[in-house]
Amino acid sequence: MQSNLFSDALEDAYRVQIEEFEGPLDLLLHLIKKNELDIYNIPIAAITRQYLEYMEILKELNLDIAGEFLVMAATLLQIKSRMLLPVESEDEEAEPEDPRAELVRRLLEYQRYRDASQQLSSRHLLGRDVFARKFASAELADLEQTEEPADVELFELIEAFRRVLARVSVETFHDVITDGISIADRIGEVLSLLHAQKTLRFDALFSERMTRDLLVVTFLSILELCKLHLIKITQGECLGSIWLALNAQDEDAEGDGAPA
Amino acid sequence: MPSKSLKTIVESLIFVHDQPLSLDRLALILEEHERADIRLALEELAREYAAGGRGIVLAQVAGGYQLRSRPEHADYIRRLTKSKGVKFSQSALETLSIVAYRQPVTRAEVEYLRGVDSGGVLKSLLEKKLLRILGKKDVPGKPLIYGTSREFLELFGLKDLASLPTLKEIQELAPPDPFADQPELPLEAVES
Amino acid sequence: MPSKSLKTIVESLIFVHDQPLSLDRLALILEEHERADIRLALEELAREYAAGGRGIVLAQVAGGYQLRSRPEHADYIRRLTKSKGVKFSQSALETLSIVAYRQPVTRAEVEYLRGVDSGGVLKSLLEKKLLRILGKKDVPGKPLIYGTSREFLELFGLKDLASLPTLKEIQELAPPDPFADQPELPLEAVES
Repeated sequence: MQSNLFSDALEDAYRVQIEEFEGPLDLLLHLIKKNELDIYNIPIAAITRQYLEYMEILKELNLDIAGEFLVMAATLLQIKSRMLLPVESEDEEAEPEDPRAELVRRLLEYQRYRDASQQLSSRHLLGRDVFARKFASAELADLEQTEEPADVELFELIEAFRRVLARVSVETFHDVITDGISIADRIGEVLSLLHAQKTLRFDALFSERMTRDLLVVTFLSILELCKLHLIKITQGECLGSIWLALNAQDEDAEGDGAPA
Repeated sequence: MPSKSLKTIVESLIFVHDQPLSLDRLALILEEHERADIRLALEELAREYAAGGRGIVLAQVAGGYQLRSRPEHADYIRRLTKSKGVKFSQSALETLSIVAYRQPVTRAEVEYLRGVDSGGVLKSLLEKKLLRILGKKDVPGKPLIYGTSREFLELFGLKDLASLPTLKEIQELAPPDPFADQPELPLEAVES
Repeated sequence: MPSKSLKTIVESLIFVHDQPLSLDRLALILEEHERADIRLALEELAREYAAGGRGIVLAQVAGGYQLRSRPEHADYIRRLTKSKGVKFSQSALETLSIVAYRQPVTRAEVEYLRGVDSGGVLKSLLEKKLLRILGKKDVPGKPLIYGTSREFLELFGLKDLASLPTLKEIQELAPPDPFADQPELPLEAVES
């Protein structure tokens, strides 16, 4: 059902395979258009027959048919049978609604949004037709240590939690393996990383793939380096990341954002 | 009158910022200047860019101002960035337009209108930050409600939601209109 | 003479590129144009920018051309970075999510889930008033218990904690294989 990108009306002529239809409403609109039918007065028997023929073709081609297409097939058959029944006059006051009315409303509504979506995609899209400078300018690079996205969405919070949970299970799985790396070794590693990169994000030292032992060893190494005044720990503005930097020779270590 | 330098300062700021810059934000940054002067500077800048003959245009998007490349040059820029450009499936576009016009909207409402399951496409639009979760609807089952984001406006170059192209009136489709009670644009939420 | 459009094309390209663009690179991209013409276009562009009165300058750096904000405006540019909104590191977001979903929660519980020391980030979230201390847990050591604050709800635009989407709700958006147990088509039963 996931046809690719900006398929437009021009392509309709070539859309024979059901997989190129977004759903049953899309298929029905196509049939109505192809047969030049009046959407307000759909010949329900004919359209049902054609709809089911499409399903048959699909079946012969051995393609998966989404449940929605089956539901619509059932709906069409139901409308067809209601059209055949004589109008029952149980409640005499209410004008009996045309059995097709609900379907027509949905088709019109759907067509509206499909038109709107085509209008949207014909605009100058950022990243396709027009381009902006979505990167930190060279002149800003010296001014700030950029952190990740500025705006936080609820979705990101949930995704963060999901990552945490995913990691916990992986970690307990690998808990038995020990890296056997000593604090002294790890201190050496951290220092050489710092010599190479000048500053390091605290988080960057804790990879998701690390075992709990290695996480602990890494953490203790950082504390040790801090105690020895070999590194400086600072925190970016607001809720920023914690940064590690080599301590300049004569400066005192800043305890600023140091972990407790 | 805004000083000539105020205009160039505003231009610098818009240029450097990686998001559209609003008048509010500019007024906050340029606190020593009058808001009215900043507005004038912006207007003059917009006039200058509109006068054309430039490879850069000043666009009003997502409640702010942003410099963008000239649309006519897209081909050349794609050669440079080697990007194929953003592509949207029909299902993504349909879902986006439904959410854009009917927000706040639930998944069930989107699915009723599209006639197909839309969970996957909603999720991928959330991941792309084009949609956001606005909260939960105060009806039984408390379904999540969705709306469009700032990124959505940026992507489609819209100043705000009110600048969305008007939905085609259904009346246009058929002279005799048996469904005259069809709701107008600020559509009521569909209960499915 | 280079065409006027070549100049604007070059301007667009330099504008969108995040690095200085050299004449060689431009000649490669604009293969249908003469190198000499591209050079002329660049020179003309440079003259225009140099003529001044602009917030953007065309700088020749690292063997290429790059648009930059006017150096005299550096102070204003700096204000732009200062007034940037709250930024969340991955660790802040993780910690916040754990407290949000597991509250009331102790530091030890947060650290167990994250696998790293979280004292610093908890402290900074407390300072930002996004978390609050709910009390002390009645176990040996009496650890502090944390919860989210009113400001947390405001930040995420939530009415209350019950409006927080559940993990399940997000997971339901995109089930692994929605059509795995697709029923057979009941077409035989249907007359056609």
